[in-house]
Order: sequence, then structure tokens, then C-alpha cells
Amino acid sequence: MSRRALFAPLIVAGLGLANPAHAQSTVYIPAVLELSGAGAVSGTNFRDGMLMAIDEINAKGGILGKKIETPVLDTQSDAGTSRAQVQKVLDNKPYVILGPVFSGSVMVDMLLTQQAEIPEIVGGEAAAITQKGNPYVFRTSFGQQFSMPKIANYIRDGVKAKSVAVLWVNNDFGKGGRDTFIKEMNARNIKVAADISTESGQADFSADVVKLKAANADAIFVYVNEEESARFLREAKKQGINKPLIGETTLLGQKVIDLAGGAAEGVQGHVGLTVDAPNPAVQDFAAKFKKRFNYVCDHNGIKGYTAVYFIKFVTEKIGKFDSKAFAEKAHGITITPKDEPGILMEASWDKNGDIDRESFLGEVVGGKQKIVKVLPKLGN
Amino acid sequence: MSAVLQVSNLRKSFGGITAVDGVSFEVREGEILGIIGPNGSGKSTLFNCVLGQLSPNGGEVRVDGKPTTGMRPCDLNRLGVSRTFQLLQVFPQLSVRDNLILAGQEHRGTMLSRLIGRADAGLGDAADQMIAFFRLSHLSSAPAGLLSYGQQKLLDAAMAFMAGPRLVLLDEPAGGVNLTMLGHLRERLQAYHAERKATFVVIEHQMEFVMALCTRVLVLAEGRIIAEGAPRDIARNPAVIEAYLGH
Amino acid sequence: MKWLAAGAAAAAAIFALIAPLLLKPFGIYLISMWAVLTIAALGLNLTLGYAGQVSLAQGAFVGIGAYTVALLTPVGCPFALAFLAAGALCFAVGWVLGYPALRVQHHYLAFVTLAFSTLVFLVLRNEEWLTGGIYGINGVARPSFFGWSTFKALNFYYFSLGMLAVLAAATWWMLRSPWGRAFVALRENPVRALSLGLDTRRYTLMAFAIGSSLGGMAGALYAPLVQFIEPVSFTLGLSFNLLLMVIVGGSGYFFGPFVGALIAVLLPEWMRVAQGYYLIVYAMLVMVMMAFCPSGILGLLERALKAFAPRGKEAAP
Amino acid sequence: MASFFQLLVSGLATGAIYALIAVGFTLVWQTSQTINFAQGEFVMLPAFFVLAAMNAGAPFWLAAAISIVVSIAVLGVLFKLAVVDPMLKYGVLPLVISTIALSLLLKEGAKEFYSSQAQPFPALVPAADIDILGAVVSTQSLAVLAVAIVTVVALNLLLNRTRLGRQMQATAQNSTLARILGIPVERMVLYTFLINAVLVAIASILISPIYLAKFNNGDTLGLAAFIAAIIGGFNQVRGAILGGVILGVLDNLSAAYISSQYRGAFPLVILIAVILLRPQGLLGRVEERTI
Repeated sequence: MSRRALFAPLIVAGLGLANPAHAQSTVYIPAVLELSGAGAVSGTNFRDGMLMAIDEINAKGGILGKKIETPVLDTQSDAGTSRAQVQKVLDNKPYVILGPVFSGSVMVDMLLTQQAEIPEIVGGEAAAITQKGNPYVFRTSFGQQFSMPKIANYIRDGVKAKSVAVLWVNNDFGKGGRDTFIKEMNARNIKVAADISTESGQADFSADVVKLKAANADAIFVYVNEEESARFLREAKKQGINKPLIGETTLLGQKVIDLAGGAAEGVQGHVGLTVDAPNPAVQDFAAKFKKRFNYVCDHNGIKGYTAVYFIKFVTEKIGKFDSKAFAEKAHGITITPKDEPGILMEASWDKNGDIDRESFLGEVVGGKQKIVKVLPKLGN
Repeated sequence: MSAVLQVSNLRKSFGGITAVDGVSFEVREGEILGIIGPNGSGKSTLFNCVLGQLSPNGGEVRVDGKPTTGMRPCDLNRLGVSRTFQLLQVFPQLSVRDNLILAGQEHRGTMLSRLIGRADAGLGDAADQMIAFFRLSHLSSAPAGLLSYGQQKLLDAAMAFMAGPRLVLLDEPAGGVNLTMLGHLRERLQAYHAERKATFVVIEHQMEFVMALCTRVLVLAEGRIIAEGAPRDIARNPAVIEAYLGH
Repeated sequence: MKWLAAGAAAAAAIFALIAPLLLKPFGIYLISMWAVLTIAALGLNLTLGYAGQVSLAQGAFVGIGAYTVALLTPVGCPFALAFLAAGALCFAVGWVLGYPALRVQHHYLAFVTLAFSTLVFLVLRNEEWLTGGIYGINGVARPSFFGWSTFKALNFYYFSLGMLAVLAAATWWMLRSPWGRAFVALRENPVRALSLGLDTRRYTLMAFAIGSSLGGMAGALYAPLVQFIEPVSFTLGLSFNLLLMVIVGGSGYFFGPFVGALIAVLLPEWMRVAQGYYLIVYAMLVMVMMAFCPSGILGLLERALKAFAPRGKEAAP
Repeated sequence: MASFFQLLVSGLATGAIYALIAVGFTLVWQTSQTINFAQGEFVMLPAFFVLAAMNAGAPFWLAAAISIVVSIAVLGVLFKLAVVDPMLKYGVLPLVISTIALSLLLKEGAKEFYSSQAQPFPALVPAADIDILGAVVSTQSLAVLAVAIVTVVALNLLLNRTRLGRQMQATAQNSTLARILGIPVERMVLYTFLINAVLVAIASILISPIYLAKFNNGDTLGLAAFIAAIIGGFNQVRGAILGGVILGVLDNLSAAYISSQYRGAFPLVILIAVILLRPQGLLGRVEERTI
């Protein structure tokens, strides 16, 4: 017991002084991300994209002459820990906070950042995040409430399916997408013939494919993470599924296409934020990213990258580091690559902090993603 | 004189081997009954069947006329039948005093009263007396694990007496104890018996010990009782000598 | 030496009272987390350290407790009542989970409890109609008592600390009562205990049930502390972490969980200076600690004190 | 019916992997009372050894060989000397904690020092699909199945037909007695660790083309192997195999015919049932000390 008395100074050291006071010549924009645990892949993508933007900006003299100072704190993919880390950075009066990616963690942290009136640019895609009327939360990718309708329309008008089967991964990414998707299907009275949940990290999809075949729907919507997408596609090919396979961004990603061998051929769907977008700026970014981190960046990488440029642009518009002013200015703003190349594609933010940007309908042809149609921004 | 324990036609076999083969006997109030027999004659099995550690294949056990066959050891113990084990069994991390309090605490009050009541369950004095009686006072607060083997044997026996039992079954109390300690142990057992008019059953190898301690002796061989009587008669009984020396 | 321990305890208690005044909200949040997890570890220490029953399900009980409160308080149930409900529910479930312990021991029991905690996770995740599923439950309210609100970090810390004090006191009382003696007997020699009239079955189930209900009560505090709960917070990871607290602190020492939880909560934070490698360093430290003081820090301390002052021993019942 | 057969076949392939991992887990447990909670990570790691070797320019077969050797050194010898031996005398729990920490260490290590992204892994056999009585099987699954069977048969021969093997079994069943019989117990224990290292390395190389090399692959594999070992019988190689296969098939059948959300639950329910009704496992021997 006397051990604890002995800890006393350590605790103060460990908690009180752990946060170094940041210098005046820099602007403090901490990032709280999933660097270990289930969310590590998304988290590291977001981090690496973010770091790339920060280095570029700092190399050019920073924002309003101040270099960006961004410590990266790991949430261990756990809401409780993420809350602790957000609290930790809030104690040091940040300008803006980046992350986290897991919607669950975002939901907790939003409350704190709102109280502290600090804007938070998150990677979470759950519809609920921007529907709480929190004026301090922003996204740099489509919320599921925007991507799913686009898929739904495509299934109705493009595929002309009367019934559809859903295969989704049972985590907060997959479940969120699945729920929004089914809502949209009902709205277009397309029958959901099968609703199949899979585990993240699942290796054997034979059972799921057997069920899909039994359901015999006009189309199959697949909403799982990258490796699982690849494994599923192989199994689907194996068991000879001949119905159109529809995906949202992930399923048509080049990484999945490569991993799945030939099995991805003919997969179609909506492509939101992706390094495969037919856009020189994006292609260029993807190349730089691959060169520096030597892996193919997923959409979280782009989220992180554009998030930093989003901050830069808005800050330069308001001309000072004022968190409240940032939040006010950012709502309803539109950024074009002409004004800020780092934003990659023209993007606008609505009153809820949701992003709007053009997106694509694609198809896998000859082992490559082919864009068949460009979907304009919803705004116009 | 009424019988504290009646065992009738008790049987226990493991697979093919019959360890206890229809044993019947009585233990009378206030006597010290010795049960002797060569190794593997079924003494300990008999004990464990009587005490509910093992469930017999046949036969019946009665305590004060109440049938107790197949009763759980803890319930049997609450009826006033307590025991010691062949191998030493104390609680090494508990103090000597706590060992004794533990041995008595389940015999009074309810679970609830044991929780909210006094820490020593009102057995502190009784425990101290028992400690004094077995001349262990200087070790009262020492963890039992630190005692010498002989001292632990004394404590083991003391624990069996702690709840003031009707009947005590001692399984080789003298096993592995050096001679001086042996004398001490025997003398204490006799003193206790004299004081409390307690009833003992003693399983033992150590002949002198049995002869000196017991008022009556049963001889067990191959799961059967082959002789019964006063110690000195038993010592001269040819069947017994045959059983011990025969093979 | 008892005096020394008492003095140390008093010093620590005073420190626990003034520490938050020196800390920023983040620090306060961490020590609140320490207080909450210590309660859960106290429970596991009772089941494992005293009664000797290995359980890998304590994290699941924290989860059950957390969900009980998060589900009851929004429908108008006062916190105090929900808190007791959490304790009671986990007591009942723990009692049932104790039955395997009557048949199998040691590692087999560990496997059963391990399976149980994974099953609990699946139910929390899949039964969306009740638990909100994978999304978890957002905005769990912090209670207020007679106008005193625990919404502010500092208040909630003192609230958690108070609950810890009360529950620790109750546990202490139980351990110095005949029950405590019976639990130790259960751990050291169940056969002999049985022959001395201990209803070992009942005590085993009790040890499980009470340990679990402490876990549940910890959960009942965890939910309002984080103000959000989701199934993934209560997977095996948490159970392992609680086990680590008990072993590292010193299994079977009353104050073990206090020390263990302190380490499990603070060590990773201190390690964060190692940036991306902090978990690696943390893991290494744990392994080293296990290799050099398997009986936990209090065990080490006790040996040290014995070495310096042969007459006394640490205040561990 | 065809689909049922399909599920059965795929389940077998997955089960074979679990079995392979469970066998080593069981051996180590028997001889040294080590419940290795890092077993999953042990399977994750060798794939990265292969990739590292290939990045250094080695051809696949050489890289595989190197990986196996490194695994023997690190996951076999080093693990025993540095982690298990110092703690054996303190009983099971500290060691459990230590292996849990070790699993975290290996996971984080692979992530920080190699990559957090799933890495494509060269396949042993060209990917193609074969039709067997209406069930389609990929050549990879067949390869897995084949290698798994060969390995296990070889292991069984070693354990039952050779002097060394019998000595190891004696050690596993009763080390004190074995010592009296003059068996070099220490060495036997070490051998089981080496065998485990080889088995996990093989498993790793077999599955990584399908699973991809990823730092958190161990999470699911470890638990699966663990459950397989217990269901089949903690103290029997045969048992571990049966357990693995049961698990693989059961997972598919329950997902297809009962509930995909609860597919993870059925093995656990069986696990509990087995422990309560037959603690020694379906094929296990009764261990007095555990009941």
C-alpha cells in the first residue's frame, strides 16, 4: 500500500506535466486516431494522409506563418480511451482536432469538443454524427446518408433490380451502412431478399455465398472491409454467383481488385472518395502517398489529407486562429482545387458539417476500375 | 450403552477390486476404537465411506441412529462427526488461531450471522483454550505452514476437536511423527478423552500407539473384519498374526 | 509494521483526496477511471485471489452492469436504484456462472468464463432492440444526488472515490469476517474445508457472485464516467486487463487491486512518450514485471519488508 | 444438399488450419502447463518473416525455409528460455498474463516494424477451382488440407512410433515419473516447443495467401485454435484435430442454417458443454488433477 504514496509524485508527473506547452510559433492541431486495435488500418491511413499534408504545408511556411504542430494520440480503437485522449488535448487549448475514425468514439468525443467549442474534423461515416446539430463537427467524406441513396438509385435505375441481397460486416462501419442501405431500399420499394452479417477478419465465406445463392436476388450489395471483400469475391466466383455484385467504394478499390485476382471482374457500384478517381490531382496524390509510405492509400488516407487543407483554407479565409470563427466560417463554404489544390476535388460543406463533392459510378473491367458515369454534387 | 456410530454391511469396490467387503461394526459412547490392518486392507476406504468422502456401493451408516449414508461431509460434520486425514491437512496461510476458529465457525449461526457477526465468530476464547490445551500458545498467531510437522499434527487433531464433536475419526494420527511428539500426542488425546468423555475411532499402523490408546480394536484384512477385542487379546490372535505376516 | 501499512494507507487516502486539485481534467478523468476499475479488480481479487477461482469474465460483468444503468436511467429509474440493480443482476448471473466451478477447476474454469464473456459480447452486439447493438448507447447521464450534480469531472471523481471507499470497506469487513476465512480455506484445501463443515459449494458460488456483482457495480460507474458504452469495450481485452491488475498488484492482498489498477491505468499513459511504440514498451514491462515479481508488487514489497524487519508482515488479511 | 456438401468441404479446409494450430498449442500445454495466449500471434508472425526475407531478395522457397528456422529460434527456443522457463515455477497465472502481454507485443511489433496494412502473400499453388461431387474447392484449400494431413500424420508417427516420441508422451503425461525413468525431461519439453514453432510456421505459410499477412490475424486464429484444442481433448493430438475440424464445419453450418450473427456463439456453447460434461475433451484422457 505504501507503494501508492511512493507513486504520488509520479502520478502528478504522469498526468499533470505529460502535456508539453506548445510554442507560440506553431498552431496546435492534435490528432486522436485508431492506431492500434480493430481500427488500426483506417487510423494509420488517416494519419499518413494527414502527415503528408502537414509536411507539405509546413514546408511552404505553414498556416498564416505558423507551422502546424500535430501530436498523434492512439485511441486503441476504444471509446473510453479516445475520450481520455481528446480530454488530454483539450487541456492544451487546441485550434482544431483531427479524428477519430470510429463512429462510436466520435459520438463520445463530439460532446467534449462541443462543450470546449473546438472544431473536430472526424473520419466517422455514421449518419447520426452530423444529425445531432453539433456545430463543431465536420466530415471530409460522405456520410452514409449521402452515399447510400446514390447506390440505391443506381440499383433501381442502373441495375433495374426488383430485389437485392445485402452482405455486410458486423462492425460500426458495416452495420451503419447496412441500416441506411435497407432504409433506402424500402423507400424505393426494392425487396431485401437476404440480410447477411459477417465477422470482420472472417476467412471462410462459403456459408454466406450459399445463402446468397439461395436468396436468388436480382443484385447483391456487398459492404465489407478490403481483405474481406477480396475473400468474398473469390468465394463468389468459386461457387459461380452470376448476379451483379454491387459495391460502395471499397469493393471497387484497386487494392481489392488486385487481392481478388480475376474474381473482381464485372463488379459495379458507386465510388465515393478513392485514389482511383479519374482526376489528375487525386492520381498525383495517390502516387506521392504510395512513394512515401509504400502502400496503396484507402479513402481514409484522403480524408486525412483533405482535412488538413480544409483547415488551412478556412483559417486563411478568417485570417486568424479562432476556433469559433472557424466553425462558423466552415459551414456552407465551398473549396475548389483552383483556390486550394490540396483539396483535390471541389467540395462544399453544408450547415451540418457534411461534405458534398462529385462522385462516380464505376465497374471493374480488365482488372482495372473503369468510371462509367460522374455523379454531380447534390448541391447543384 | 448406546451406539454413536453403526456401520452395517458396508461395501465399496473400485472397478474389479473390492476394497470394503461387507463391514459391520458399532462405536459405543465414550470408547476409543482402534482399527488396524495391513496396508491395502481397506481402512482408509472404510473411513471415507463412513464420512461421505466416497459413496459406498452398499450398506448403511447411522449416527446416533440417524441414517447418514451418502450425506455430504460438511453436513455430516455439522451432525458432530469430525475427522483428521492420513496426510496432514491444515491451512498453511492461516494462523494457528484462525485454523481453529475456521474449524468451529460453521457450527454456529447462519451464513448471514457469520457475515455481519464478530470476526472470530465468538470462538476466540474457545480457540485459545484449545491452543493452550495442545500447548501451542506460543505459536497462536504464526501461519500454520511455518509449524513443525509434529506441531501441525497436533493442530490437525485440535481442529477435529474444535467443534466439540460427538465422534472423532483419526486417520493415522501417529503417521510420521517422532517418538517424543508421539508420546505427547497420545497423552493429549487421552487427556482430551478423559476430560470431554469424547468418542474416538483411530486408524493406525503404529501398534504400541494403538495398544496404549485404544479400549477396543478391530482388525481389518482384505476389506473384512477378521478379529475384534481388547488390545492385549488382539496381539495374541493367530488370525491377526497370520494377516500381518502371512503374505 | 501494521502501523506502517496503516500509515501508508492513510497517506494514500489523503493523496487520493488532494491529487485531483493538482490535475487537469484529463488527469482527473484518468484517476476516476482508476477508481472505477479498482472496484472491478477488488471483485476479481475476491474470486481469484481469496477463493482461488480463476475467472476471465470480470470484464463481461462490468459490461452487464454498465448496460443495466445505461438502459434503466433513461426510463426514469433513479441512479441509486439502477446501481443496485446492476449489482444484483451481476450477483445472480455470477452465481449461475459459479456452478461450473463446482465441477471443474483452474484452467478449465478459466475457459468456461472466457467463453462466457465472448457470448456476452455477442448478445450485446446482436440484440439491438435492447442494447442498441454495435452503435452502443450514447449520452449516459451522470447522476446528481439531492441537488449535488456529478456532471463536472471533479465531482464525478469524488463520487467514484466515495463509492470505492464504501465498497472497499464492505469488502474488507467481509474478508475479516468468518467468510474471509472460509474463502481462503476454499483456496488452500477444499477437501479439508468440507470435512470441517464448510459448505464449500455455497461459499464458492458466493465468492463468484459477490466478485461479479462488484464488477457490475464498477460497470454502473463506468457508463456515466465515459457517458457512452459500446459492446467492444467489454470484450476479453477488459477481462484480461482486470486479471492483469489483480496479478500485478498482488493477488490475495487486499490492497493489490488498488496498486494494480493504478499501474494498468497510468503505465500506458506514461509510456506514450515512446510514441508509436508505447504499447510494445508497455507489454515488455508487464512481462518483465511478471518474471521478477509473479506475486505482484505487494508480494515483492512484503518480501522486502520481511528482509529488512524479520518480525512483521504486510497488512494483508 | 450440394450446398451442404460445399459447406462441409470448405469447413474441413478451415478446420484443418485450426487443427494444425491447436496441435502445437496442446503439445506445449501438456509438457509445460503453458496456456499460450499468444498462439494466434505465433501464426501471424512467420508470414512476416517470409515477406522480410523476400524483400531482402530471397526466392519464396528460401524465404519459407528461413522463416521456419527463424520461427524455431524465436517462437521455439527464445520463447521457452526467455518467457516460459523463468515463470514456470510460479504457477499458471503469471505465465498467462505474460503470454497475453506477449501477444500484444507481437501484434504491435508486426504493425510498427512492418506495416499496418494487409500484405499480399505468394500462394503455394496456382489458384484454381476444382469440382468435387458438386462442391467447388480451390486448389489452395486442397493444398492446406493436404499439408495439414501430412504434417499431422507425421507428427503422430513421431509421437507413437519412435522412441523419442514415446519419451515425449511420457513427459507429457507424468513428468515426475518420466524423470525417474531417466528420460531427459527438460530436453523433451524443449522439443515440444520446437515442434510447435514448426507447426505455426507451416500454418502461417499455408493460410497467408488466403488470410493475407496482417498484424491482427492472430485475434481470431488464436481463439479458434484454443477452442478446438479444448473441444477435442486438451491432452490428445488426435483430439485437437477432431476439435479443429468440428469447429471449421460447425462454423459454416451454423452460419448457413441457424444464424450468421451468432455464428461465433455455437463453438463457445459446445466448448462450455464439453467442459462441463466431459472436461477431458471428446478424445481426451481423464486428468485426475483437473477434476
